Amino acid sequence: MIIENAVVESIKQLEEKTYLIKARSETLANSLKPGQFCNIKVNNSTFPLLRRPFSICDVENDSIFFMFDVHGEGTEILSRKMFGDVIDVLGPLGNGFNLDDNFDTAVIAAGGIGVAPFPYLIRKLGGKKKMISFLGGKSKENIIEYGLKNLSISTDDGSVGFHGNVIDLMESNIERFRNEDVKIFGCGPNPMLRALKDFSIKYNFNCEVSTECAMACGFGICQGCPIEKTDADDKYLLVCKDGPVFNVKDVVL
Amino acid sequence: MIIENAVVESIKQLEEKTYLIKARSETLANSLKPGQFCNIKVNNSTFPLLRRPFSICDVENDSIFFMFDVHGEGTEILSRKMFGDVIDVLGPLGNGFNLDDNFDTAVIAAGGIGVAPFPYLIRKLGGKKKMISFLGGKSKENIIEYGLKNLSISTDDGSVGFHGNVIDLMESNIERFRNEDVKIFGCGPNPMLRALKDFSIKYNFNCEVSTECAMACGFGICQGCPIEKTDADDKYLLVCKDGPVFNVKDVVL
Amino acid sequence: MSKLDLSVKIGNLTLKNPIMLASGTVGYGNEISNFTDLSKIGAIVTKSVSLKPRKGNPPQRIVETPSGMLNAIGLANVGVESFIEDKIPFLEEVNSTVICNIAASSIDEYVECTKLLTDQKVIKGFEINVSCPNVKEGGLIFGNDLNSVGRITEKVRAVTNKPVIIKLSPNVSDIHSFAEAAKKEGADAVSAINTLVGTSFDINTRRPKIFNITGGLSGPAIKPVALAKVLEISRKVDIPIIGIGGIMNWKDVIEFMIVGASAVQIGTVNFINPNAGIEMLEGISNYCEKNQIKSISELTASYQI
Amino acid sequence: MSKLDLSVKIGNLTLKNPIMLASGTVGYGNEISNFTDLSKIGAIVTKSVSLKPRKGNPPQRIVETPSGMLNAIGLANVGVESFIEDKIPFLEEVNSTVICNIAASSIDEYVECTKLLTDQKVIKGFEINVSCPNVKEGGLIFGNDLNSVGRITEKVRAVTNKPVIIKLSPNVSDIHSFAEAAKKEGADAVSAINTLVGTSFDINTRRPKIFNITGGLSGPAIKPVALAKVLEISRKVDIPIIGIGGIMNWKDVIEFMIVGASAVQIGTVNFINPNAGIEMLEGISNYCEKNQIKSISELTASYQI
Ligand SMILES: Cc1cc2nc3c(=O)[nH]c(=O)nc-3n(C[C@H](O)[C@H](O)[C@H](O)COP(=O)(O)OP(=O)(O)OC[C@H]3O[C@@H](n4cnc5c(N)ncnc54)[C@H](O)[C@@H]3O)c2cc1C
Ligand SMILES: Cc1cc2nc3c(=O)[nH]c(=O)nc-3n(C[C@H](O)[C@H](O)[C@H](O)COP(=O)(O)OP(=O)(O)OC[C@H]3O[C@@H](n4cnc5c(N)ncnc54)[C@H](O)[C@@H]3O)c2cc1C
Ligand SMILES: Cc1cc2nc3c(=O)[nH]c(=O)nc-3n(C[C@H](O)[C@H](O)[C@H](O)COP(=O)(O)O)c2cc1C
Ligand SMILES: Cc1cc2nc3c(=O)[nH]c(=O)nc-3n(C[C@H](O)[C@H](O)[C@H](O)COP(=O)(O)O)c2cc1C
Ligand code: FES
Ligand code: FES
Repeated sequence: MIIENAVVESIKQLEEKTYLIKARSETLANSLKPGQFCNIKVNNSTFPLLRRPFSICDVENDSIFFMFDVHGEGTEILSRKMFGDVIDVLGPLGNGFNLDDNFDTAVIAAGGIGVAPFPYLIRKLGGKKKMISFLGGKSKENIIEYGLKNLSISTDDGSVGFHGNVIDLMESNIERFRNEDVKIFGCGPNPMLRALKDFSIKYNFNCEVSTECAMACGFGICQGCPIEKTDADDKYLLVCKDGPVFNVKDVVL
Repeated sequence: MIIENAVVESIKQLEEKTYLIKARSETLANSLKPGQFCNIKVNNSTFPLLRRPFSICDVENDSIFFMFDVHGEGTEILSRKMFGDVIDVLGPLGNGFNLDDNFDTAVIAAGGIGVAPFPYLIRKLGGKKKMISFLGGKSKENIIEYGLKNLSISTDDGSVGFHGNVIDLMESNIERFRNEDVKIFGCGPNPMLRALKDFSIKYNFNCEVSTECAMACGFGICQGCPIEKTDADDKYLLVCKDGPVFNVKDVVL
Repeated sequence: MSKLDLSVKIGNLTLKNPIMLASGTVGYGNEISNFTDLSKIGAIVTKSVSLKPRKGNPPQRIVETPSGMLNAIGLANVGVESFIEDKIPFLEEVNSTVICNIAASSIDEYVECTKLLTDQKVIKGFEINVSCPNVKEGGLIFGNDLNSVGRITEKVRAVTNKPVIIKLSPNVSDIHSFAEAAKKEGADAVSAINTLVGTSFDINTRRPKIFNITGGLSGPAIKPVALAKVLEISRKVDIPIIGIGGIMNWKDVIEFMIVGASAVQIGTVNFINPNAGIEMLEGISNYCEKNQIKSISELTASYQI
Repeated sequence: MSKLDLSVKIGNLTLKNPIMLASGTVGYGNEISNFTDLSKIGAIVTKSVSLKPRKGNPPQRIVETPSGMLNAIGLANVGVESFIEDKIPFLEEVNSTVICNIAASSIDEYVECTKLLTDQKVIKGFEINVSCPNVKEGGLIFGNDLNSVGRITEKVRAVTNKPVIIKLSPNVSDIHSFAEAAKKEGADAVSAINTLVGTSFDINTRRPKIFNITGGLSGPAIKPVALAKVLEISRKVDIPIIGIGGIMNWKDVIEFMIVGASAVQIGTVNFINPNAGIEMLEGISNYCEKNQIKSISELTASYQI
């Protein structure tokens, strides 16, 4: 874990509220796993006070990509960074996806900005595994196809792709992967993750999800990010340290 | 008094820490007097919380100029504004210099960034009065000649101009204006203003100075900016409303 | 959808909307009326008025802090007499609902002030400042003492029929007891909170940045504390609360009402945007419409705990 | 110029420098040691340890506020036994000066914990947390009650020869009385301040953003309040003070020492820059050199009022 001053190489507005930032960060870029995240200080003022957590979206040589939605003031400031600006990045954080399991087909299930961690995952699995991606969003402008492969889309309002949520979309495509050695990788809002858990239990798929919650530190010193364990209630797991990626069987979503 | 969104037309770095910003602000630009100031919100966050007061440096058609030193976080943020950015300006504030007095020669006495209000004063007096300017600073990089006329310079370290402070410089030039109908206009740090007051009393010059102090509102509602009156001690004057320009005889500097 | 009712009741005082301008942050209305329409705001609370004029503290009186500011004005004000002569006519002219805030250094002075002012038509109620952190006498000596708050309420209550609001100090561990004491002695409402005691020093001179050594902390920095104090009173005492502390936008107004406020006061934000109060009205109206709220007062203490 | 002495004394405890890492903001040292050299910091104060392990509060536990944050962790910790077995070995290995912070829901539990830990070599002193705002029992019921603070100090004092530091609640009107009580019962020092009670609500759900309803406010927002509390104690009680609250950089450290602190603790800043403490050492050293200060302890209570 280190703190590195990453230098912005490019920033692109992918959709109305969605940005992709590429920043040169040699040491970090060479030590990241898909599913891990970094904690970014968007300026050096006391407001916003805390760092902001973002998944590793992709890595290319010595550069890291972050994909983010403008949500509040922190991400708003980030979206105004320009070429050459320096951003203060702390990472790598968390455990990342486990890619050593036995599986032939990676099924990606993403909701909205939950696509963020998958371009890097797909890059890492490239050539080794078969890949199918499902992406759901509220509406057209929440569908960010960047870096995804073999993609099916759903929107709540039907403005593009399947009309419905992403889990229904997966159900309706179930025959494409039902009989394969599948591992599902999910990321998105909590209600979606809960539905994904039910779905994967129903079909007995191995499934890991990247979870989100409010964080103060991101690396285990504040105890601010508890998540309930399935099998024991004497203590919580920490999303930042024990996660953010969990097997759906291990945690109460 | 209004609040106007001024649009940055240019920003120039005049010296290491000194910037000149030009912003289009139609309504304000057409209602300003030399010596008045505006109160600027440098961003729309809660940090920095308060507006920052700046003298009107100059006015050109529908645009206002502000000249400022980077001092803390507020001015730092201001210095990073770019062409097209919008800045939130409240003004015009305060009373400005009184130009209706009887005088033939305007003597300007400025210390450091205290030059800020004078380009506009000089523009307004142009052609009507004789002008002599004295400008002192700690060192070379604190000497901003922008907009000044008929200028003599002093620096504390002697790196440029007269070696000494600006009042000494004026003393040594006293014969140039001693026998004229003089009005002195001063602006600079408090110790300089105190010395200027002594100087003008000694030679019996009419002298107005633009003062500075911490302000919360800038227009008379917080009572945060008291200044002692010379002739009565039952109440304070307010720098923002009754000043910032005072005749040196009226206030305790 | 039927028209939204923004009016609120504080005891038998009805305000056209829940947004009031806080004492000490709008003077007596003159200057701020350049920026905002005082007839449209719920109420204006005057700068604390004392029996005699007060010069206030020497400079420096204010200092900025992270997301907040300290002030030690020291109750600089024109005194009752000049308030009546020079200030009230303007307030009448602009047709604003006026709450007169009173400060004093003795119980008698509170009573005397209230008596002198109670017949002024434009004054619709009194806010009794027992919680100024910046004066030697009065101020927190009263505000942090349960007994004094009770006594002051009782005596002021006896000399006016107009609504009496007690403005509470947050610098105590059990603000609800103070609200309880005010209620018991006949207060119509309490205001919470006044500023928190704080300080700031210059590390080069090692002197306090404000002449008075300590000052009162206001602004968004204190909002979480203010909300907790309002909630504490709301859960324990049945008295209307006017929520104050760090309100910057319409969302903050709603948040204060949810935790228990019947109305709110905005202070520091006036220095930054002197029309903020009026602008908040639009935001709260939209919120109510979106949430099918017919009367804003439904929000008061509507917390889900 | 002779070498600058950064060491400070707190009672009979000597620290190599005045910067300590605050309880609850560095766990038991493991994770933060990835970023900072624990052997170089004045001291590390452990997360509050209680007799039995505590699960802590359900999520959500934290929320950001303007220049601050609220937390309601609820004293989640491993308990004394696991602390001794699993955490102490690491702290010994990295050669850090350890102050063990103890939390409890009864006076007996404080005593029991201290007894079990007093023989641990690596522990150089105890900080007694009587001021956690986030637990039902213990916490502020003790911390806001003068009598309890006295009793707890007395009882803990009786079972250890190591320095005893009482960590005070700021949620009171007269913190100096609590410092006085701690002193009278034999405390070596007081820490000031713990967090201020605050809250934050979601205006759409009308629910508190944190499960525990209220939380403790920390960060730069509270610095002015913390400074005022330290100054208050410093002017009225003769006891070493450890200053805490919103320290973000070396200037804040100096400011706390000037108003009366013998040492300081840094909390929230560790989440943002986990090497902040070490970085502050350079700043305070330069300041001392520039101001011809030979021993940093000269700064303590050097205010010019
Ligand atoms: C492990 C992890 C990975 C993430 N990866 C991404 C990503 O790749 N792309 C992306 O767009 N977003 C991601 N998020 C969410 C992102 O961190 C928030 O959108 C961001 O912090 C919002 O900051 P703000 O200042 O714009 O919003 P504000 O609402 O102003 O933030 C206020 C506070 O709430 C916290 N907060 C707000 N929303 C969230 C959230 N959803 N999760 C956690 N904390 C939140 C902020 O950190 C801050 O402390 C991730 C969150 C976590 C925990
Ligand atoms: C009437 C008036 C006119 C001014 N005109 C100019 C000008 O034309 N050019 C220029 O460079 N500066 C001018 N100043 C000073 C300028 O306002 C401050 O330098 C600026 O506010 C510093 O803000 P900051 O955030 O960079 O510094 P910080 O030190 O971070 O500010 C902290 C707080 O202190 C206040 N403050 C700091 N320095 C001063 C100061 N010297 N006077 C008043 N308040 C201060 C700030 O407003 C803020 O509230 C003027 C001040 C006044 C009162
Ligand atoms: C500069 C200033 C002066 C104040 N003067 C008074 C006063 O005279 N009487 C009073 O009751 N409160 C006074 N207050 C307190 C405010 O009315 C209000 O309670 C406090 O500022 C918190 O609200 P805010 O965070 O919205 O500013 C003053 C506050 C400020 C900032
Ligand atoms: C997340 C968090 C957890 C904390 N846990 C404890 C604790 O267990 N025991 C304790 O005495 N103080 C605890 N504190 C209080 C801090 O030690 C410190 O007193 C407070 O945060 C103020 O300092 P700061 O503004 O530098 O953070 C905690 C603070 C935070 C932010
Ligand atoms: S965010 Fe601090 S422990 Fe997880
Ligand atoms: S700055 Fe507010 S009255 Fe002058």
